Amino acid sequence: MDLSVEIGTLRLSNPLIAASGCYGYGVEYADAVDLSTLGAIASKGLFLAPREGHPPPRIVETPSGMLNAIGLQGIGVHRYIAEKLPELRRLGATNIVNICGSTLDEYVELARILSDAEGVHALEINISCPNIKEGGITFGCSMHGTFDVVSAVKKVTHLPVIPKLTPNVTDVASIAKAAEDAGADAVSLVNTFLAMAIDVETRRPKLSNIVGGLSGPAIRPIAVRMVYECRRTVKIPVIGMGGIASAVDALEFIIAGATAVQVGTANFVDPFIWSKLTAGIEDYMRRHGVRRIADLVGSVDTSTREKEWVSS
Amino acid sequence: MDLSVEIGTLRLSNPLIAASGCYGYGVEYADAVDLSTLGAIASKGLFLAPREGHPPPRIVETPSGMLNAIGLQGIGVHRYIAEKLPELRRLGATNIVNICGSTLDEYVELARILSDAEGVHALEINISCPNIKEGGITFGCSMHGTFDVVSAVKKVTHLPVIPKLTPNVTDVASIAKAAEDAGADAVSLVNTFLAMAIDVETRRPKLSNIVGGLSGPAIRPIAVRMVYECRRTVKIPVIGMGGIASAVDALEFIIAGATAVQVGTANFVDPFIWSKLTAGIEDYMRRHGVRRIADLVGSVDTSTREKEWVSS
Amino acid sequence: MPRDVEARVLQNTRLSPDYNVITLAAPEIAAATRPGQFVMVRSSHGSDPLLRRPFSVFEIVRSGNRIEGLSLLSKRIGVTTRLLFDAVEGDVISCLGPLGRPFDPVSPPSEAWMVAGGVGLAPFATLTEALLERGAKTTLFYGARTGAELFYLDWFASRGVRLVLSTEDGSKGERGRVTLPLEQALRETSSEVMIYACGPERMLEAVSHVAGKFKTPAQVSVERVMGCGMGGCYSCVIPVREAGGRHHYVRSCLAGPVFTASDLVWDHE
Amino acid sequence: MPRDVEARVLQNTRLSPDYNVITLAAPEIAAATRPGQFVMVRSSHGSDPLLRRPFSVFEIVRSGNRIEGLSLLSKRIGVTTRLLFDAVEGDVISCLGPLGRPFDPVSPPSEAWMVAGGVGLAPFATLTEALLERGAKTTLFYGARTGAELFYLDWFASRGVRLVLSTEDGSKGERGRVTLPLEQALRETSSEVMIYACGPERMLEAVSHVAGKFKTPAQVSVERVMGCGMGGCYSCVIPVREAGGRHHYVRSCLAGPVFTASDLVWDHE
Ligand SMILES: Cc1cc2nc3c(=O)[nH]c(=O)nc-3n(C[C@H](O)[C@H](O)[C@H](O)COP(=O)(O)OP(=O)(O)OC[C@H]3O[C@@H](n4cnc5c(N)ncnc54)[C@H](O)[C@@H]3O)c2cc1C
Ligand SMILES: Cc1cc2nc3c(=O)[nH]c(=O)nc-3n(C[C@H](O)[C@H](O)[C@H](O)COP(=O)(O)OP(=O)(O)OC[C@H]3O[C@@H](n4cnc5c(N)ncnc54)[C@H](O)[C@@H]3O)c2cc1C
Ligand SMILES: Cc1cc2nc3c(=O)[nH]c(=O)nc-3n(C[C@H](O)[C@H](O)[C@H](O)COP(=O)(O)O)c2cc1C
Ligand SMILES: Cc1cc2nc3c(=O)[nH]c(=O)nc-3n(C[C@H](O)[C@H](O)[C@H](O)COP(=O)(O)O)c2cc1C
Ligand code: FES
Ligand code: FES
Repeated sequence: MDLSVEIGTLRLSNPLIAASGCYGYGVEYADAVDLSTLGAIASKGLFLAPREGHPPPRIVETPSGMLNAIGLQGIGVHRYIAEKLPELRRLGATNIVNICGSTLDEYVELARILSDAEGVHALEINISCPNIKEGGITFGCSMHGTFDVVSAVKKVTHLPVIPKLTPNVTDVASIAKAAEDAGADAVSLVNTFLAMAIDVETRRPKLSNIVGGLSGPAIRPIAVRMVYECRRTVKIPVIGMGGIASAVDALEFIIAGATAVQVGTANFVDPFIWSKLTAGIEDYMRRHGVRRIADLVGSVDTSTREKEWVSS
Repeated sequence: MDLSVEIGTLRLSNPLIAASGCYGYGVEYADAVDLSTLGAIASKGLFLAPREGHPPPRIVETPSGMLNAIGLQGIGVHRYIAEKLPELRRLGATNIVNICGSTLDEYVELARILSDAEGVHALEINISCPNIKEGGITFGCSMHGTFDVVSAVKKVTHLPVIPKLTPNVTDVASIAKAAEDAGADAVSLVNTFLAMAIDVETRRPKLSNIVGGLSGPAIRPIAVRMVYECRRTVKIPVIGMGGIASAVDALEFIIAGATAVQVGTANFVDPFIWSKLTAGIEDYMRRHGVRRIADLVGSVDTSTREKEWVSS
Repeated sequence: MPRDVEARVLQNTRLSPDYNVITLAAPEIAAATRPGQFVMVRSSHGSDPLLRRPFSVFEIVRSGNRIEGLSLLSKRIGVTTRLLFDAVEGDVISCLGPLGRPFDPVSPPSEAWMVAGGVGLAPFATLTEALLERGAKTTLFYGARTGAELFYLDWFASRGVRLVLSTEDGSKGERGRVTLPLEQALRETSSEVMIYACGPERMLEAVSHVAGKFKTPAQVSVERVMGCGMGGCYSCVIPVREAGGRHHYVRSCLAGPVFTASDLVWDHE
Repeated sequence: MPRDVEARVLQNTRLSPDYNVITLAAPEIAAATRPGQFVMVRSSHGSDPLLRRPFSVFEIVRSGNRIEGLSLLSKRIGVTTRLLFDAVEGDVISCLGPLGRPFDPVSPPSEAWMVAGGVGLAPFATLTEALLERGAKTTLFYGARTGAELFYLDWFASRGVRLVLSTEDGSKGERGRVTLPLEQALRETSSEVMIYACGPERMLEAVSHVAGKFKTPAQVSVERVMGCGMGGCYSCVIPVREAGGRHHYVRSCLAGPVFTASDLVWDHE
């Protein structure tokens, strides 16, 4: 059975990627998981400089989901390269670095720096974080902003460029198209849904940042729909995520059109999920006689629903 | 304690409204619930003509939510007036009729017909149903479309006009503003999120219509955020909904900015929810010394989060 | 008027690795239930699973003359049926009912022929009791995958119900589908017969076809996905014939689950 | 290396209407646990509740010499603690651990003074055993709302732990906060002392303040909302002092939950 997939020039041994911000810098899990068995690790979102992020409370649980407003606490790109990458290389991890900027120039600068670093395999352009005021989502919410960031980054890097799209838009497929037109090697989606929870006893928001991003199983049906729409609109690979918590969920995204999938929130619940996902996908492929996982991508059959009697 | 609220010229005895499409025509529940105790009943979405709707399967459960693609099966406005309204009047229900059109003219025609019918208290303009191809959501996804429908309907009716907004947009507050500018008496939100589920064993969509609308507790945090945004943008009342399943949930929407709330999916789970919601809200008001529920509307305190130490 | 009862589990008997009979302390609902009606149950604290699920009332459970509750015959196929299977005495299960249009029990001289496929046996215990009260002669055509999945045979036999069994693997009764012995019996009988059927939709379709062929009236209980069970959601629709050769969707939770077979339009027409 | 164990409930003892001690068959985790470490538990099938919750390991449960599992002391405040309270023998609870930075037990001549507020008692059973092995003289300052919520007093007493009790309502021990007797004792002692504290953050802040005043070292175990317990989510951060008078956020699941008190920056500074 062949689980490998291709994202631009990057070949992943399997389609399972740890989602950005949900796996620390990867090294945190090295004790529990052989990081080289993951398709890839999307790093925590990195700015040029270190950031403190938002005061706690930073997360709150909601029905089948969670809100987060971490605020991109991070060590900055230089310490990432100096302190984390060497260990990730040693552990054999495939590294997709998730980059965040407040301005277009910052994205370009980050791309430049990371392109020279050994062990970086792709760049995920975070133009979709709902938790910071500057930059980010303001690019990701428009076709122009998306086009501009992607084309600027493409000019300075040989690495595969993967803009990460926000679901907080009217037409995500048109944003994916803008990314493709700008030369993106793939798109990844969805980032979190802008959301809010209020403590009725105190009448205050439950998050210090007032609003945060919703992730987890709750959002899965919306994310699957968006992946399906993007797959029908662009030719570049789509990396799907949003609430994946089992092999069946991962397969649902793949069948909807995702070439690879990311797992975020479910990793918090089960850090050992990766081998279960692999086993479940392999079992499915065996049962259905699927030799290459790539053959499943976008295989959803919308034409042949068994026809019920239709109104005359 | 005063639970009454005002939506334009309409005074509701309490802020609890049965959401459209989730309470049949109301009469289905007359055996179980005294309909006059509800703040109002939003009717199932009505077109001019009867409609068959989509073939089953029409619903599928998802984590803490459900997808539906009923396709607005309905008896049409004339049979509604002839067969349902008389009984609703007899039962003392307050009726908000939810209207759907494929063209602007259809909305106008519906508004005209219903304005002459005895026992109709307000019109909810459904420009947000994700389950039909024509009309509906194509108006609701743009400021212009929303403005046009609302102003056209306002011209032909004396009834309070409440456009129901879709959450499948980048900026729901700007749509609410367009509705206000067009003369809307209130806005209601959210309708369902466009979503999808695939059966991986058959690789076919689980709904006959391929896509459907996500409702239920899963979407609540997104809906609360949208109500909060609209409340800060428009002066007309906001009617909030999306996943309300308890008095605490209803209060969360009210505190976020909803003058009234609707309950949809939770009614399927518990048709006797109404008295529990009322009891819970009354208990809260007693404990917090709130005399008028109207005083709670939009009372969320975003300024005074207890300050944690903040990064220097 | 339906009631919602937080019902304590009085007993849970596993009949096989997939089937169980669970007894719920909901006497108010049990007392009001007519044969073929159903309840909507939910056994959970959080909101996953979210919706209730429909189950036929299997038995009205009595202790002496007092009604103690009702039982459900459940086949484990997913999340809620797993919860019902795993439930232990003392657990609480939320139970809403009785709901839906019941069977219409015949009286002599008409005979009652019940046709059950698998867990479709569920509504026939209460129907049997109603038929016995009327003194009707009753037969149960009961088919399952295999002999080990034919349950409550003694229960029906002890009440004088004639049993005609069939299994797909031939391990008990006739080999093959339950409609085969039904068709044969219809061919041979000279009595007036009312057919009652419950089981997979393909089986109901076949039963309706056979009944039509022999011009025998049939009442079938259909299983559609139900979001609310009370007419609120329009998820449970099934196409029925209209005058003028047209069809339209009706809600099977209100107009059914029991329908006159000849009113329904089947998938394969 | 942390493990994830689907642990069977061996016993569940309710201590009060809100407190219970639940014993879980997770011997692999128990054997590896050091005092002050925690596990992330989850007791549910569906995805609501979704996230695990952190609990200190209370006791290492042995049968003779064999480690059978671990127990948790839980106070019912929400959905997961309610599940733990209601759990019955045979239920399965998913248990991930051991996690976090443990207490550093002192050896004589230093004395160990443990300060517990309410359910903050939890890490001190295992710490007591580690201290006893080292022969350290131990005292437990234990405060609760009311006398009925002071648990396991015999357990500690029988192991030679000196008990200093306080309750807010004065129903047992001294009336008032646990920091009052602590401060008095510090004033009177001439021994070298290490303070260990666990309880509400306001209490930890007060303990740190008192410890600082008497220049006594203190280790405090903090409770922050934790999404993962393994360093993945950055939800559990707490501000610590940096050289140069600056502060920064560290993850309390990795750098803690046990911190040197003087490293932390408190809300009210
Ligand atoms: C009026 C009525 C009476 C019923 N009486 C009984 C009864 O007495 N005993 C009994 O065991 N069952 C009965 N059923 C069927 C029962 O409702 C389903 O088995 C139940 O809803 C499954 O719930 P679940 O959570 O276990 O499965 P889910 O986890 O919801 O579903 C598991 C899988 O089964 C499929 N599925 C769900 N519902 C059905 C269905 N109705 N038919 C076919 N596939 C389905 C789903 O699509 C999914 O693939 C009845 C149904 C109706 C409408
Ligand atoms: C390292 C560590 C060790 C712990 N050890 C124990 C222990 O041994 N025994 C024990 O009973 N508890 C312990 N706790 C606290 C325990 O994790 C919480 O009580 C638990 O998460 C509550 O979960 P719930 O699902 O019952 O409540 P939820 O339903 O999640 O929350 C109910 C309410 O409590 C609030 N809340 C949630 N968590 C906390 C918290 N940590 N502090 C204050 N308020 C909170 C929520 O905001 C909400 O308002 C520990 C916490 C940490 C971080
Ligand atoms: C705590 C947390 C932190 C996150 N941080 C980032 C981030 O730094 N960069 C980013 O692109 N996405 C971030 N995300 C979004 C996830 O990568 C993912 O897109 C989203 O959570 C949906 O997937 P899930 O439902 O599997 O979690 C974060 C999500 C969570 C829950
Ligand atoms: C089965 C179903 C049918 C619905 N039909 C309509 C409709 O006809 N018109 C409409 O405006 N909204 C319709 N809705 C949307 C609801 O009124 C409501 O906006 C949405 O479900 C969110 O609320 P909830 O989470 O409480 O269900 C429908 C929702 C469901 C679940
Ligand atoms: S199940 Fe909701 S209308 Fe029938
Ligand atoms: S709990 Fe997730 S990083 Fe600490």
